Amino acid sequence: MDRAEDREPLVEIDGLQKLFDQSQGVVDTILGRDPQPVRAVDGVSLDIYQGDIVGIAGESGCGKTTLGKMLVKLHDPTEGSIRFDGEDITDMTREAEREFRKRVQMIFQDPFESLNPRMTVYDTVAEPLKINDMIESYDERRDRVTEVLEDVGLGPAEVYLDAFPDELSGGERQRVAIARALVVDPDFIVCDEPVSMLDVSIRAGVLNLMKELQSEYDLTYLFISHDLSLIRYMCDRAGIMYLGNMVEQGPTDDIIDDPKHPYTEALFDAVPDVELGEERRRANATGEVPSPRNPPSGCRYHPRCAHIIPPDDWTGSQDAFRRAYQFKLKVRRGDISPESVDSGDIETAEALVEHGLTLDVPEEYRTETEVATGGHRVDLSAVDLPTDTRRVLTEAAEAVLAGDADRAVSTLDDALTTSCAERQPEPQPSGTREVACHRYDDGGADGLDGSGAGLSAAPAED
Amino acid sequence: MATEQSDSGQDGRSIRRRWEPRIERLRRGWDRYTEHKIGVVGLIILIIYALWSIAPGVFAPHSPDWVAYLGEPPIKSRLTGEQIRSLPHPPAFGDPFFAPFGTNSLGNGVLTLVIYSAQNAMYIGLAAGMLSSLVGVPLGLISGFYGDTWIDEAIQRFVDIMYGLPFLPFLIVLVAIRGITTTNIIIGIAVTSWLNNCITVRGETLSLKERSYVESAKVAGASDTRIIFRHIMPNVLPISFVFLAQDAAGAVIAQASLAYLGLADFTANSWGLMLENIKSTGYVFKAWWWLIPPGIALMLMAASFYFIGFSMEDVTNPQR
Amino acid sequence: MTLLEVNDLSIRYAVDDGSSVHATDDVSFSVERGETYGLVGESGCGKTTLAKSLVHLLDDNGYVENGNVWFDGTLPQWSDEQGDATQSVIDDPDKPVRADGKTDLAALTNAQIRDIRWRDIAIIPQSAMNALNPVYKVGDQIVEAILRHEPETTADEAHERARDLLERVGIEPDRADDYAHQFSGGMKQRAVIAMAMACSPDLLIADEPTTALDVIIQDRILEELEKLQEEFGVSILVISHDISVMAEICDRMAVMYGGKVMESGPKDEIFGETANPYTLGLKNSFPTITSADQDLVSIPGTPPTLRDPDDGCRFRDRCPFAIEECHASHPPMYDVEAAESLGRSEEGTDERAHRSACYRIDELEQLRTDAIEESTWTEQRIESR
Amino acid sequence: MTRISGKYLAKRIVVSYLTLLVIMSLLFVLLRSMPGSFITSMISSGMTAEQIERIRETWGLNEPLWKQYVQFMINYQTGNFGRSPTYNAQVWDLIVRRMPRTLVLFGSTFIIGFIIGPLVGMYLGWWRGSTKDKSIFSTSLLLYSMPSFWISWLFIWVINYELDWLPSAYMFTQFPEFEWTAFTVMRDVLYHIALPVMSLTFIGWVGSMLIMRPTMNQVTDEGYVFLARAKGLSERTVMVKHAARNALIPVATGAVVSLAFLIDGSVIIENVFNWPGMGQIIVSAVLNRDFPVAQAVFFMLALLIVVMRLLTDVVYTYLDPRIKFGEGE
Repeated sequence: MDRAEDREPLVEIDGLQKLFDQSQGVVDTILGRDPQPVRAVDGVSLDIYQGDIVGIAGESGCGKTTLGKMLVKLHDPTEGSIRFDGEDITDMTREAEREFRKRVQMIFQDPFESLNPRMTVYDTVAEPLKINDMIESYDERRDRVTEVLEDVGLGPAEVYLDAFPDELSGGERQRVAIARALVVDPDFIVCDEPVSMLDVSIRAGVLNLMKELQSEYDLTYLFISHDLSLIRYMCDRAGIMYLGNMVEQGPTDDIIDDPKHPYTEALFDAVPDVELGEERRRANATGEVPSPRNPPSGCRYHPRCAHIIPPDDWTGSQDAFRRAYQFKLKVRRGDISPESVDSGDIETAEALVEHGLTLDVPEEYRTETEVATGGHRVDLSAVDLPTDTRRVLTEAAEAVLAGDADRAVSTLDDALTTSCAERQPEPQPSGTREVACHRYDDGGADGLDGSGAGLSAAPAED
Repeated sequence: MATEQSDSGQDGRSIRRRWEPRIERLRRGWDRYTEHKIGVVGLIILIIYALWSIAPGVFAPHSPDWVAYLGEPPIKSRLTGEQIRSLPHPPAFGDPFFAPFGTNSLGNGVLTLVIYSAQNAMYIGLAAGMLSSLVGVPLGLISGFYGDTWIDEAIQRFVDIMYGLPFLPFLIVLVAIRGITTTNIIIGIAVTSWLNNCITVRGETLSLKERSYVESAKVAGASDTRIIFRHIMPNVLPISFVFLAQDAAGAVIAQASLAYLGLADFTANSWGLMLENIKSTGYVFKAWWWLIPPGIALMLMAASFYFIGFSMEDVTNPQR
Repeated sequence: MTLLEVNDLSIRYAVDDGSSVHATDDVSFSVERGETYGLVGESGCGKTTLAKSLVHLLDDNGYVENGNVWFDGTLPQWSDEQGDATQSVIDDPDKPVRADGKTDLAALTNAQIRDIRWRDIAIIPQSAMNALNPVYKVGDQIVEAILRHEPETTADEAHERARDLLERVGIEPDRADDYAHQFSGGMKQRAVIAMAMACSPDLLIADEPTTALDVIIQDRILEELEKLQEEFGVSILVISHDISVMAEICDRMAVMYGGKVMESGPKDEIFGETANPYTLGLKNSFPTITSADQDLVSIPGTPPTLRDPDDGCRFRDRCPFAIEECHASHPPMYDVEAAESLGRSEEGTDERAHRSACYRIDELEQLRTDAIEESTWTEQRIESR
Repeated sequence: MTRISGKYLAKRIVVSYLTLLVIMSLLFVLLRSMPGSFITSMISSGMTAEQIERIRETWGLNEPLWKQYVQFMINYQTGNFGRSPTYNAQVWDLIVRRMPRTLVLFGSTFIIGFIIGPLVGMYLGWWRGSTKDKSIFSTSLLLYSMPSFWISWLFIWVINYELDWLPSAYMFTQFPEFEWTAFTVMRDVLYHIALPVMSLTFIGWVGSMLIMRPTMNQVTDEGYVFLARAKGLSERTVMVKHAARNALIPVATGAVVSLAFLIDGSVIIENVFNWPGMGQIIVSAVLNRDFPVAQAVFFMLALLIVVMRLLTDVVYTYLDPRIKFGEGE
């Protein structure tokens, strides 16, 4: 926030939303079925300052690529605005758009797909010049292309000019793609996973080249990647996305050294590292990313979150609430059925509760019984559940056994509520960054370690 | 476009430089094509037929008006009853006349007719193939590029309706309406054969337009026309050539089928007409020398188109 | 005890023009029982080919040129009740079984190797996400594997076991009746792992087991593999390009480049006392998330094509330390221990020890110091272009 | 267990119905734009103008074309196909008699063709590039290039004319010396149908083979085929159970294309073998401008195609569990 005073942002994104709804195909059109849109990007705000490299990280399907494509007008936003250099790019005159196209470029993920196989390197790199009527004569154009190719490390350019993409290696292709983006001398480049298809030993060269070019061409980058170590290497600032939302953004080093959002924390914990080796802590998150067609209510991350907030009157531990809440989700998904447990010596409803209270997390976060039974059962005494909650869970388990799943769901819905599921958290400033998590609603005092079970207080370790 | 013109105004050196890599590429494509034996065989057959079409007189032993016993026109005498009874005459090599594939019931040389008919089949095959590509490829391109819009929907519904029509009977109606001429037969065949072409091109376009090089062109500011013609069409054309070859083969066979049903252009020599004649004169099982050659000729021409088509499919297959 | 011993294995791919691609050249390594062994390298280095060749799953044009794959286990019809090779089989000169009971997999026929596949050596393929057949239920696909190798099992028992296996990798057993498209990416991967364990194999080959997965799921799958190893005592041969994944799960590993093993040995020694220019370069170019300020340096040039390669060191064109000798022949595996303590080049005979293929192993300290300098690598570039 | 919901089926039927309506309208216009009319054949030179006028009136030809069209569409909704001027019979009766004969001929070639084609395609695709593949593939293309009537003639010539094994015309023995029982009739039909079916399937199977071969070749690269091998299954099991089963899916969609080929073939074959089906009369009906018959036969063939396409959807969902038409289950 402190930087806003000295510089105007180059790109201002405000409340950006993109829904894809036409992907359902003809069959559904015939059926007249209401399309259930994919909420690819949902309410993202971000400022990008001149000369920065801003990283966007997140798992596949989080909307990072869609966000990038909206910035270069490949997709039009459903809602919200993007201002480039003060001008709204969603509503531009033809002339303004021409100007915009010269200033903003994109580098794509797969260098094997981003170059037209039937165009030579010269044709590919010169195309933006031709389209935008930038250089009239063929010879001058060829000189310009040669110059840019040499800038991206493809020298002597004569060797490459007449080559077709299939004669080049992956690294060379990606350099051609960079040259194509640079040839119009743009101000802002969106890089969508530019090195993910390249071999490790080649990668560093391309990354370093991008850094060099940044100062040489006075560029601003938006760097999209799923690889957090690359984000750390490349970016000054970073944003973490989850299911179309920006959950945390700020200076890269701050975010990585001290993640504030539970998702960011899990994400960084999950990255294996040469230095840490086997000592690394695993990610404390349950399940997988749900479908963006039907995202969870409130905070998108709450069903997987290790730090889900219990109601104010909750008397048990936070961990117990998380387990109880997972029980509710499992019942709702229909993952718990009478067949889930063997009808053994213990009462079946109780066995079902014991099964339902387990957490699908790495072993270091599990209770002893869970570890011993391979995550099949948890010892009720190890979970600090309030008695009435325990009764509700048993009731619900009985309903499940009776085959009345609806009753079970409604019983649990009434008893287990969390602010995380009710309201979508707004991004809150917290120190140098913004975090969208209810734990920081009151100015960030709470934090992950603030209440009950903190991020390191895993029950197994207690 | 203005820039394109200023380019051509420059010395030929730059133009040559720009085309060199493409020529080199074609040459490599040719090398890959010749790896397929059937492709080469198909090409050789087609070249022979092409020569027959251009200069049938050089290859045929007689002119099509030649009559057994009487020789080349102008014909002054008439056949004797005995001579007529000997027609259709089996292959003869000099005694009483030279007709290596024998004659038909009118005394015309079968080999001569086979050679003179190549032109008609070649014309029908290539014209119908091209015509159906000319209809199918643009419609498929448009349909695919504007996929999931009303344009696509309309074209696809139309294709659906056309698929509901039985081809051959429909073809008969079309030819019957416009009169039985070679041109109308070609038009009729093209009208019914562009469907597969259209559907395949559409599918290909749908997948090509998702490629990031198309998106990259959009980012650079390219117009729809530029994207279609510069980025999508060149990558679709190889497949449409494959279809052109297949449609050409289909057309040659369809012409023969029409002829069999009595819808042949009687003014032009064609293999279909020869077969129609053998049927109508009732010699189908009595004159094998008359029955077999036109059928084989027809089969080889259709097959050569198929051979070329399928070999090209392999060459253009990006996976290889 | 050694489970797998690969000796001088060379694999070729025949190319149309008569030449051949040397996918691997005289590769030797061994895997102990219960350990995780890693093969790390960039695309085209031969690591996947190597793994596939162990159970004869090469593409049609691939073949084993020479070498042995000694595996501690043998065909069902050659073994006694304990699963060891019978004496008569060992004595039979026509059967590729040697005195210690190990069988040379490379010498088995296609029909014979099918009995080894999955029962003794299971493989999780690179595209594990697409490895489930979309038209059959996931459970049935596991059952298929069980019934293939244990025909005496009844269908019901096999189904029961399939559900058990799924549960063990964290999938609700009811999901056995689902099709693959109803599974999420992580679940598909788990299902394939469950399938791999169906016949309790001795060796599990995991080819890029986490490459297509998101990082949180990758984390869980890595844990799953570790747990399985503890539970079943299975040896795992992991193949990956991702050094950090390797650093986490392997006990020992081999770094491959251009079809050759460049460096092999215990993981900690490879990362801690790196002894090969290629590994040094690789480490230089790999970003880590823990360090804030790092300067990545790439290795100049591109990997060799391996089509009829010459005799020289495969890495020499990209190596800043290349000397005259490197052009003449590919270096043998030197013992790093000896080089470090005695400063001497001595060929290493113990496959388990830390070894490196570099002629300049005797100048190890110098190499390490120079390799850290960016200029060492960048100045090389001008020369190689 | 099929995954087609009733709602989807209903929609598909409505769409098919509309398609049929458009086809019929199109044909109505096309048929009537053919020069000439069937009454030319009824008019003899001695007729008076009134007589001719009366004939025109009986056949409803005096009405303006749009009225004829409306009447025609209404009639079709009620199943009234009209009366044939050339056969002088109710078209409906004609169709009811001939439709089953066509179906028998067409159905048996379709089934046999769709067994042989994918089977051969499976082998060729699996061994793609081998000498066997190359020789069988080019041979089958040669077959595919033969005009169906010509190959029928060759068959008749050898099997009927020279060897006299099988009859070359009609569906039944014309003057039977045996008693008419269900068994003898069936045997007799089989005896007569053998040659036409043989001729048509001889070339007809190639169509489905051409679809199967490349898709089979594609699935050999799939992960599940690799895994099936890795599981130790025999090559045969891998090929049939894992590869071919998946490669069949696109063949079901491609069936529609070969369908058209087979219908064309049946029309020709019926004419060659004097098979008293619909294909035999459609050509003469068009040439004689017998609109009611032509319309009706076109309608039935179009209906056949539409129904077959619906069936393909069902087969498709059966083959591919990923496909769900409508909100089934």
